[in-house]
Amino acid sequence: MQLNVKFFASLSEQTGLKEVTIDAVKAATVMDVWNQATTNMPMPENTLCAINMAYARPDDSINDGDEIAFFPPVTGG
Amino acid sequence: MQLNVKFFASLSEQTGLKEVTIDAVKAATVMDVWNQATTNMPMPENTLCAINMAYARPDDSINDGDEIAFFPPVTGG
Amino acid sequence: MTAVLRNEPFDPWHELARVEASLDKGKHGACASFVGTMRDFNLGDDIHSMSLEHYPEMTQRFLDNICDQALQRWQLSHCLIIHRFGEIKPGEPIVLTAAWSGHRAEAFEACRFLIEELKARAPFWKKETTATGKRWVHDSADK
Amino acid sequence: MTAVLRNEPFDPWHELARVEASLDKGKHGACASFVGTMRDFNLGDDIHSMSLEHYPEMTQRFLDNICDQALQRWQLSHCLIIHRFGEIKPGEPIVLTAAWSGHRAEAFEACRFLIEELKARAPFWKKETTATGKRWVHDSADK
Repeated sequence: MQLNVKFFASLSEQTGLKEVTIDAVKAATVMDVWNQATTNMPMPENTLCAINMAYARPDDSINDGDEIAFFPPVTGG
Repeated sequence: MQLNVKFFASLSEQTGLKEVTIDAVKAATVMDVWNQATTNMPMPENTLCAINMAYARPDDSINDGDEIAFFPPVTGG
Repeated sequence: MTAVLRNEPFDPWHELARVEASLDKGKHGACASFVGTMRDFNLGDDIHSMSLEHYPEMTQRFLDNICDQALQRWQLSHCLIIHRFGEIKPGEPIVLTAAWSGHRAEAFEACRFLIEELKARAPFWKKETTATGKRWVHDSADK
Repeated sequence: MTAVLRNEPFDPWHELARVEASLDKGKHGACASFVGTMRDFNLGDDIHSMSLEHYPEMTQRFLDNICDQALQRWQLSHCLIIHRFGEIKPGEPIVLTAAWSGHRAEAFEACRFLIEELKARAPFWKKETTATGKRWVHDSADK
């Protein structure tokens, strides 16, 4: 299935990725998407995940067409 | 001793007094000042008192030249 | 720190902008403010206007004092109170309290402290004019 | 209810005055507001500028959502969030939250809720430029 994967802020710098589309054959969870997109780079502690712009956990399952995002702790306001 | 006595808002309407100077021969407390200035009108419940613009209690003692004030519960802001 | 009594309408946002312009830019990170505005209804009645009586010297002293207390209790770069007195029309601001600080918790707490202390103890008295006459306001506990 | 993302400087007091002018005069009694401004120092260093990255669609959705939550939780006539993104200079406002209500407790609580939720969970990331280079800000817990 096709997934749109986004990386933000320091996580984008660390992974060298900003926005990628992956064809996730075996991806069942958010964590699987991370592993495939980063070719198994260890996920930094405190990484936050979102599915379709709502906060999600690494073990949440994903569906075809989802937008998955990874980012560090937020510092707005 | 000379005292300046002020009444505000509904208490001014109820006593018919706004600002009076009294020569308080026997006044020792704020309550004595009320009794003399109003000729023993009963003090309404919740009446607030001040000596020289600081909150005071009816049994606080007074000094020559003090400004004594009586007013109802406040409703500012 | 400033506490001001006004017998004419004021624009709270204009006042806040003026104070802000006078402060060191980039030194405070947070400003919390509160504006209380006269409503055109109370206890089921339309209010046409309001007369706000006060005890001038004591009011000024009281407001200065709560500003001092706020500055001692929290780390603030500035605090501000403006309060109307006299004749007030519905929709006009009655009171503004504001606190500037490096941190938002302190700004919020100080701003809230100023309005709560003012409401609880500053010597002001409201008299409303309705269609049927004038009446003193009693509900100072109104939150 | 409005949540707005801006990539240009804004004047929070002007924005508040604009919203106020659009509301029914005399219907709300209380407005609490908070303005967060960029400081020119952090962790002992002078900050020359800041770049504020965000996740545009998620940020907008998140801010709309906390406004909705505030309107459900408190009796508000209006609430407002404005947040910058992009390049920001010291002294420039970063964020404004505000809530209008009949009662001050609700206005304060809602205004505070908006900024606390935004700080805790809205997807924004600050990158500071100091004399020695750029660095990501980590202290989101800053109060």
